Amino acid sequence: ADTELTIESWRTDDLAIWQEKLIPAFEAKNPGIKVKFAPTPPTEYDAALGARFDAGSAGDIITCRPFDKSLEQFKRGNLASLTDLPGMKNFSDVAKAAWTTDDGKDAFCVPMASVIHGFIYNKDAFDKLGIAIPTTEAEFFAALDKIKADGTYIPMAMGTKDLWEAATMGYQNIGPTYWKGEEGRAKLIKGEEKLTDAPWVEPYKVLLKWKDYLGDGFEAQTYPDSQNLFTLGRAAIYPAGSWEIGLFNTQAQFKMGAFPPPVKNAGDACYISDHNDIGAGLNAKSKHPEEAKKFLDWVASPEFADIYANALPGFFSLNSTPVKMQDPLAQEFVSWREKCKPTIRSTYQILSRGTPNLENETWVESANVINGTDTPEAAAKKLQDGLDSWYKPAK
Amino acid sequence: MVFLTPALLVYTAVMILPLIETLRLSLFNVKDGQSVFVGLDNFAVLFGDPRWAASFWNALKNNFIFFFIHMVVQNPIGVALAALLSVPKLRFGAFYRTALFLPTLLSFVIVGFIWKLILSPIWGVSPFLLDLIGLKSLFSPWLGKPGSALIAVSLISVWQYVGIPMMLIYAAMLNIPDEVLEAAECDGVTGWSQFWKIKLPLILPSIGIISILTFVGNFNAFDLVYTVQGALAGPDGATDILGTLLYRTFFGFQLQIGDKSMGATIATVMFLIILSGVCLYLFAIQRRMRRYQF
Amino acid sequence: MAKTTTSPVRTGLVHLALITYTLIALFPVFLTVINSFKDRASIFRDPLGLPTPSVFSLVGYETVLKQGDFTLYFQNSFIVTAVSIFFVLLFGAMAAFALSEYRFRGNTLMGLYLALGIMIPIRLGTVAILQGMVAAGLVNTLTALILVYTAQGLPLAVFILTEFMQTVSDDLKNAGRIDGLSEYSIFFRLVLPLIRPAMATVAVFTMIPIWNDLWFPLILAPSDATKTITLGSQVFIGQFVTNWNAVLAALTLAIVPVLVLYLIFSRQLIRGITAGAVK
Amino acid sequence: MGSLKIENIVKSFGHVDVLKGIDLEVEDGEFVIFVGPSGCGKSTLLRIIAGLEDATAGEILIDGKKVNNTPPAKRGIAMVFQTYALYPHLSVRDNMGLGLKQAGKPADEIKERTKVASSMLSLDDYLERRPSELSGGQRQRVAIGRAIVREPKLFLFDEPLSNLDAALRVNTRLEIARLHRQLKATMIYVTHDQVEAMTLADKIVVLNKGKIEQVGSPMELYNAPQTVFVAGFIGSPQMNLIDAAKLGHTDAKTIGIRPEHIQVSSTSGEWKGSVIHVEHLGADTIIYLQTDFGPLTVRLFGEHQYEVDGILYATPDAGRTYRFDNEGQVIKS
Amino acid sequence: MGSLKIENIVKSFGHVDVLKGIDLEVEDGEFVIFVGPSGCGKSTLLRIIAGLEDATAGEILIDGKKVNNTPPAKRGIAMVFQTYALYPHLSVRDNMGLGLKQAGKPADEIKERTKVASSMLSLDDYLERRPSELSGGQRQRVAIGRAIVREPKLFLFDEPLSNLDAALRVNTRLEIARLHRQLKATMIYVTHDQVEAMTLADKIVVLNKGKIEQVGSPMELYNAPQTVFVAGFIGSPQMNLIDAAKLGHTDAKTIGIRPEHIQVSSTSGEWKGSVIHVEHLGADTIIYLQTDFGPLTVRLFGEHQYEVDGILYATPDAGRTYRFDNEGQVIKS
Ligand SMILES: Nc1ncnc2c1ncn2[C@@H]1O[C@H](COP(=O)(O)OP(=O)(O)OP(=O)(O)O)[C@@H](O)[C@H]1O
Ligand SMILES: Nc1ncnc2c1ncn2[C@@H]1O[C@H](COP(=O)(O)OP(=O)(O)OP(=O)(O)O)[C@@H](O)[C@H]1O
Ligand SMILES: [Mg+2]
Ligand SMILES: [Mg+2]
Repeated sequence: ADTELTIESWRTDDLAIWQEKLIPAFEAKNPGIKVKFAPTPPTEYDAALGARFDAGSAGDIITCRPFDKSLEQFKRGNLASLTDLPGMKNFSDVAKAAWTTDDGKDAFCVPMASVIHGFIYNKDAFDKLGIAIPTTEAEFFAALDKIKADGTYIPMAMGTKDLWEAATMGYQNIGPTYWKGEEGRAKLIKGEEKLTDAPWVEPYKVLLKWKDYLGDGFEAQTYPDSQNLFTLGRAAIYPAGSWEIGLFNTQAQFKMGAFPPPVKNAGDACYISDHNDIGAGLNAKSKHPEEAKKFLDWVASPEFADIYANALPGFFSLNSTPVKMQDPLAQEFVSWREKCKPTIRSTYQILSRGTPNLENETWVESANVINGTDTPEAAAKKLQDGLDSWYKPAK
Repeated sequence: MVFLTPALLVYTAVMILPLIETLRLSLFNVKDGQSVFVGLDNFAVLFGDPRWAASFWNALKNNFIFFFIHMVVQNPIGVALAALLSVPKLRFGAFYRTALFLPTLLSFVIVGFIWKLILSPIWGVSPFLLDLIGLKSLFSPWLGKPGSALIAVSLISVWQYVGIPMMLIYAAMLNIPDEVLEAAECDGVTGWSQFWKIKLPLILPSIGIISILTFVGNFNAFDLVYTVQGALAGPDGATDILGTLLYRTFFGFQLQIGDKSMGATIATVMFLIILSGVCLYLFAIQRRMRRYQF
Repeated sequence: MAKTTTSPVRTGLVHLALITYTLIALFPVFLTVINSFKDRASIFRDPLGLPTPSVFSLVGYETVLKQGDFTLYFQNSFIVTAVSIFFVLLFGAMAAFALSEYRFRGNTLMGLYLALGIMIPIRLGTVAILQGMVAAGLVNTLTALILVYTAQGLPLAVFILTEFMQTVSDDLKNAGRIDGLSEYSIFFRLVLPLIRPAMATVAVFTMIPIWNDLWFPLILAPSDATKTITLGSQVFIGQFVTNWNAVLAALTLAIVPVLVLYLIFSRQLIRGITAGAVK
Repeated sequence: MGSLKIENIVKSFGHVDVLKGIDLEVEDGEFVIFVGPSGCGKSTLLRIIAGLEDATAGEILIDGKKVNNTPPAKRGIAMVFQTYALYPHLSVRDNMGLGLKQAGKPADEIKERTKVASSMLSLDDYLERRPSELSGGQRQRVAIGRAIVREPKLFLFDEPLSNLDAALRVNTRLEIARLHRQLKATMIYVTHDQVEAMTLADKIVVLNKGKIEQVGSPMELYNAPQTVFVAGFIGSPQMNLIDAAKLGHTDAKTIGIRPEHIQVSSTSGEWKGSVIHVEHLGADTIIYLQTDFGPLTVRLFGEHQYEVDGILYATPDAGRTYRFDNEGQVIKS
Repeated sequence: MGSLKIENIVKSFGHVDVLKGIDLEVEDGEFVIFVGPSGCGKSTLLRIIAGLEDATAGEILIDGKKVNNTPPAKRGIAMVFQTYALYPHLSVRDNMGLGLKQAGKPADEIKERTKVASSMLSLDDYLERRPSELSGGQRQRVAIGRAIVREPKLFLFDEPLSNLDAALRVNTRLEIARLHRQLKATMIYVTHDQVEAMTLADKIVVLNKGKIEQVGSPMELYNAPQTVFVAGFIGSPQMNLIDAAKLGHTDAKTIGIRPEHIQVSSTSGEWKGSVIHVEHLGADTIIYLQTDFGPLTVRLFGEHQYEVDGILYATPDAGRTYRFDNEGQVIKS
């Protein structure tokens, strides 16, 4: 009889794509293996998956969160090592970084996609107001001022209610420019820089300035609110992640463009957050490891990358073989990889392993800064104190 | 005792044993990948470590506020509604009952979603409604402000759960024999004073029950805060209650990895808090409360 | 009590108060329902507007109903809820009877033991429960859910029913004893019918968390064949969803069945209002 | 101050007609007693007067004012319920005092009045008990006490003494009579006790199947019953009602003779009968005879010994027989 | 088959002693009536016999077997509660049939027996109603019906007729007497009604303040009361109890004369008194006199007219007076 593989995932939105495109493509090539995509709502995914692992009822293929979450599962023996999977050679070390042990010896998830931060803007609005794409911080705020003065549009669609918007779309979006991407991140991990140092506080100071350009009641504005605000054409600029592209394409009735985070001074090197987001791993206790590996190998193939990246514009393949994408906005985002230095989100690797959790704290403090609850300095201090309480950088 | 057996069996096997299994973890911790017995160390961490302690006390404080708001808003409204519903020969009684109970029937997912929309400054429903009564200036993004978020969330919870005290009290009021109320009518004890002097004393045990249920429910609450304010219970932890703290700790959140031991520790503390409340009720209050047979 | 001799003013005030609160209770639901029938732009532009023909749209419902086998999900939810309620009421009432009727040693302690369950979120026991179910081969069966919900509902049921059983007149039970009724018959024939309002109340209280639960279906029975409606419709309320048409439609659809269930029990409740004991 | 007028009151529960058109006038200060067989509608009528039940049709006027829509509390009444309806959560004292407290009477006065009522009803020892700790008769007394402390203009008593022992009943009856004289309140009183009815009432209302059979003073009803029903109902043991045909009378359908209006002799008399049963009540002796025309009850004063199956002759007192027609109406002679 | 023996039963509620050592023997098939003032412990004693209440001390034997620990259901009894305790959710029919159904009797038989009981109690029209739709008397009859359909060996009746009208009461009384003869069941019966007690009982037990005052046949109690309490309690109106000193007797504390054992004359007699009140009961007339030694009640057979304040002379029947000593015990002459 056919063996059936079950995929655990938090991507409920992708159900249709898996069922209609990806799975048929795989099954056509691999008779005898049936694949089932069984997503869990994202809010419950981690907890549910953890429980299933503990009780031994988790699916064969596990969709991997990046970095420590998956590393933890690997350490617990829930995820199998995939170092020897043939398809892994299709990925660069950077691509694999999110799912490799600290010492780099073991890889345990096949990288599927990364997301890039930047700003999506309402082209119609920019055209109407005669605003050019801002490249520097000054131009950026000049543009915001202009939009605000005009009054037709809310300059920027972002809320602090859900906290993570402020951290992810705000701090992690513009931050790399100030802390110099990977360079700063490495220093932070090594303990050579602290969150209270200027490169890490400055993004907060910039964020604080955003406050004036956000919509009324942004404190209670949720992420979907922000999305709707922008797609309904009421806001001009949207601090974005590339994953929005798919949805925005279907919902926005106007032309959109995108620009990377503006640099501080003209001519500075630009940095983008190009963050590994999704991988696929193997449940170490799967009853069908061979078939599952076959499947994972296929996930590592250019064929998969092609289908996936085009079906989900904004989720960029990490495969070394370049993927040709149809979507102009997606092309725009991915083109920044050429001119700017990519980095991953600063809090994701190593620094969020302890309690208090730096990522979570960053969410809270980013929102606090914009809300005015904390000054940038105070926020940074809180974060650093929290980090210090458990993190001892390896000297 | 035959009457107790089925309940005891199912309950013990499916509920108590798993929970004990979990609470047991509060005495263990993972050291070098091994689970070892650490005695009360976890508790020492929870209360001794300034960060843990700060989160815990913050959650506890918020929880008390949460509970307080329920006690002074939800239960009186519930009792009042029940009293109104039990007005004899009330027309449309069934309709009111269903309508008033509807929020309680809704899943917290729905409740959270709807109220976020209504209170959303973007959607504009509440500013619009306030405008209708000329109070637009009072509007503010309540859910996003540390000062008002907890109250707003509590009130949403009240809105949702007011049906529970209402139904319980209503059922209790139905139990009061008509003739006692008729006697009161003849005695001139009507309306308000009938409620205070006759009905209230007779439903007092039920009020005791709803108070303790509110207490237990509130100190276990989690879902609504979680859906409305997220697992971090923002802004700035202003709506963090024990339930959300426990959830984050036990199951992990985002990059935070679930810490079963500390989670179980918090759960144990919560359990002890609730247990002492319930014991207080069972042994001190309930025993003194008189019950009347009708 | 049969009388209309309350003054019209008083009656009016009663209705006024009730209507006011009814509006508060229903408004959000009303908002959800009307907006679920509108197109996206007007949901936003005019949230309070009724779905006039020009803005009428069923796109949300189309999206939702495409998504899965909702009849099956509904059926699953229904079975799980109904069976669990049955057991909760039966076992709960039996235990409550034992606690309220027989003053044995450790009576209060037993009551306390049975109440422990409402003091710790049962979610915490998930892993052990799941392990047990795996061992018993019950994963992805409705039985697993029924077991968990029965256990979960019992403490509250016992708690409430004990209180209500104490109001059943002793003389009545004694009359039954003298009539030669066994304790079982006294329980089933006398006590149960007399506390029907409380039973219905407990049924409703038990129903809500079961019907709305997302967690245990997710853990214990996530398969397509055993998915509950809450789990099925949860797909729309994920973190990345902005499709308000679909969300509102799903929410509206989720309100209907629970309302129907409630109406069933509340009919029981009305019928349960036999006049109180006699003399 | 407490007159009552009832006009054509009809009451139906669903399709059961319980009261079928009751007209009645009660004057201020009158003591009216309702009697009638169990289930004839006495309590229902009382409840309608109190305002606890709506009449299906008809009008109720208290002091000339229509009160159909006046709530019970505003009718100035006090009621003793057949089922007591005590407040289970209040002590005896508070059960009695609640109405006064509600009316805002000063604490002294409440205490004083409660005291008076409780000693009148021998309840002094029980003031702090709750109803569940009282015996049946004690509960009933509390119910009476609750009504009388309020001194309203109209009292409604529904079988208030049924659970009291003879001595207490006589005392309470006398107290109620005294109260009536003292307060000059109107009282409406339901009872099954003939002695109560005869001794207390200014006016007795005999109800039967939802209709008034006769209204009159006690002795009027005893001496001049209008219908065969009233004749049979008033007086205990019941009046002998004999098929007139069997006695050879053609001018009536039924002949009635009260048991106390028959003399017996072992030697001679109008009717011959054999003794089937003898009841010794101490002060009286009741003899049940079997005669040619059916059973005959005779009541004799004092103690008498008769053998069962012995032969006795009975003679009705002259002028003490009643004749009733086919419709049960009395035939005036 | 239904004998009962009670030995030194004591019952206390908290610190209230309600029964203070009751000894009693009831033979199989006997009809025993408990009388006594309200609150003296009659219901409590009955409930202890039924097993509904635990005795604080003492033993109960049914048919010679100690039953202190036997549950009510196993004692083979039927009981009519003073509070009726009908099942509110069952129709009259089911209220009566439940016990039989429980005993596994065939449906036919249940129907048959219910039928018999309901027609005996005139409840045929109400079989489908719920208790709340019945009048007080109807409810009481249902309670009686529920007990009698079961035909147990021991019946316990707690004031079963208190809410019935005179006619129905007489009938039901006769039915109960018939039932007693027919079933040869033992019956224990609490009542406040003198007539009931006198006519039904084989043996009357007079209780007072938790103790038995006297046990005896009705006429024994009437004619030979052992104590002043019994003398005063049995008979209505109450026996005249006169301070012996005021009459000039020194050999007794109290002199008792029943009202029916006094003759009056307007011209001469032993005692002179003025009429203070006259009650007309139809068959009797009660006259209240004020004499030198206090009030005196006289009961006359038939109707008599006397003016209030008129002077009357009263003469006690010879040999019909009772003398009681300081302890209230009768002095045998
Ligand atoms: N639960 C209780 N707690 C305290 N005292 C009680 C309780 N139940 C009854 N009593 C008292 O016990 C005494 C006897 O009560 P019981 O019901 O036996 O009286 P009874 O003779 O049946 O009177 P009645 O003729 O009025 O029905 C009464 O004085 C009553 O107040
Ligand atoms: N809710 C009801 N539904 C139907 N019938 C009812 C209802 N209440 C009372 N009845 C009937 O109405 C009739 C009159 O009842 P009511 O209580 O007035 O009688 P009553 O004269 O007080 O009798 P009793 O002397 O037995 O107390 C009875 O036959 C009773 O069965
Ligand atoms: Mg009545
Ligand atoms: Mg009694």
